[in-house]
Amino acid sequence: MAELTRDPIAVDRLLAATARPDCGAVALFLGTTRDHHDGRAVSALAYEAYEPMALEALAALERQAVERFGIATCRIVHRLGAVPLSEASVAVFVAAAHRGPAFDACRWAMDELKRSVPIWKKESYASGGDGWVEGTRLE
Amino acid sequence: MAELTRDPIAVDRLLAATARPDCGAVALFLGTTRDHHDGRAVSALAYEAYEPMALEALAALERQAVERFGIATCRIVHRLGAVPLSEASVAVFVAAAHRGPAFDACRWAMDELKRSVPIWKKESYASGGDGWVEGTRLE
Amino acid sequence: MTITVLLFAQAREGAGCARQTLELPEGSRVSDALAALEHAHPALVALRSHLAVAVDRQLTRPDAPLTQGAELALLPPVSGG
Amino acid sequence: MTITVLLFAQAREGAGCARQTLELPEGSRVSDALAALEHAHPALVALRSHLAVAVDRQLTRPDAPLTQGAELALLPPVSGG
Repeated sequence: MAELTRDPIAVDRLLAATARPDCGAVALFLGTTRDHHDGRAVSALAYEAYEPMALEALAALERQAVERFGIATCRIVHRLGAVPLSEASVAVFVAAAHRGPAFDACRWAMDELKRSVPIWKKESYASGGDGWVEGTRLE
Repeated sequence: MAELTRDPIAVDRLLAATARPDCGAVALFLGTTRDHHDGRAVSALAYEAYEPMALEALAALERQAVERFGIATCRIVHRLGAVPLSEASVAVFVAAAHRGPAFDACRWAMDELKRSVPIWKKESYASGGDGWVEGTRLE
Repeated sequence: MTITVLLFAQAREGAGCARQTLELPEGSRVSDALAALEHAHPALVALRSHLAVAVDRQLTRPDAPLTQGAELALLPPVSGG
Repeated sequence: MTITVLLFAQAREGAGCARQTLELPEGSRVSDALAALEHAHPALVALRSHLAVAVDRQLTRPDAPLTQGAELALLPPVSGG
């Protein structure tokens, strides 16, 4: 179940929900907010989304990851609004029988997420000002 | 800091310790105990280790992962003793500036762990009896 | 017909609004809506080549027809993750 | 000389003990210790070709010399993870 949230991502709860007794592998990726980007000090980050379309796109990625890699489950959570530095802005959870497909699916889902989901990131700079992060045109 | 523990792996605490404000990516792999193996129903798992040598080997993997992949941190925790089904027997945490090296390092560390660390897994079968899992000769 | 327009990120900031309704003649296409929006919000012109457009949450080409009540979204290059 | 032997997993179960001390003549090598252990615990013979051996936590070859107080470990194929 794809999820958009304005609260901190509840990694522990979601990991527990991802683990399954028939699976030997859980891969998790967390994208965390960084204090620098392209050489500039970043003081804050915020995300906005076209929420219903983003949710549909994330749910489609979850389904495609299961079909493509033969994994048991894929679950994606993206945070919206202000995200403090070092906190997770996105989490991809994958459970699978074996670790190879778990890693492959987790990585694929993150790569796809960055180019196919209507979410936008804005950085505020320590030196003042802010800017939208250069992105990828939806296709 | 590599760790061997007889308690459940404290994933949340370790994730928090792994995240760094200069890193945008955290990859985590959890090996979880499965309820079947080679077609047999498994009712319980237990691990034993040559503890001081295993700790040295895990610490060496952490250092090598940092050097090989240019990541910020790698932290490996392996559980010993009885591990209930669905719980994590091993966890590899990686933080890096970018996700590619984070995934690569996490996967490499798990692959190496399976063949270079003196830890042994014993399965108990639902149908009775038990057995050591076929492993890899140390070299 | 009346359609709803949703604007995000740079498009929202450039236009100074996140959501507006637009009255268009029957038979209008996506490109007609974009032209009307650029007329109302000249800041959108510079963004045009970067925008993707969705109608009712589906990515759409400029020559796609619009219908009464459609939800048109202007989507700058995405940067989630 | 006296060395300490640690046995793990199948080696521990085959020998029926996890740790024992072994008295060996001066100049003994790893292979001599293994022969003495197999003599005391015949179940170890079947494992021999599968075992790795460490002396003081370093993987070692059978012809390596032993010294007083060494810690010799019998390591069946590993299966962590």
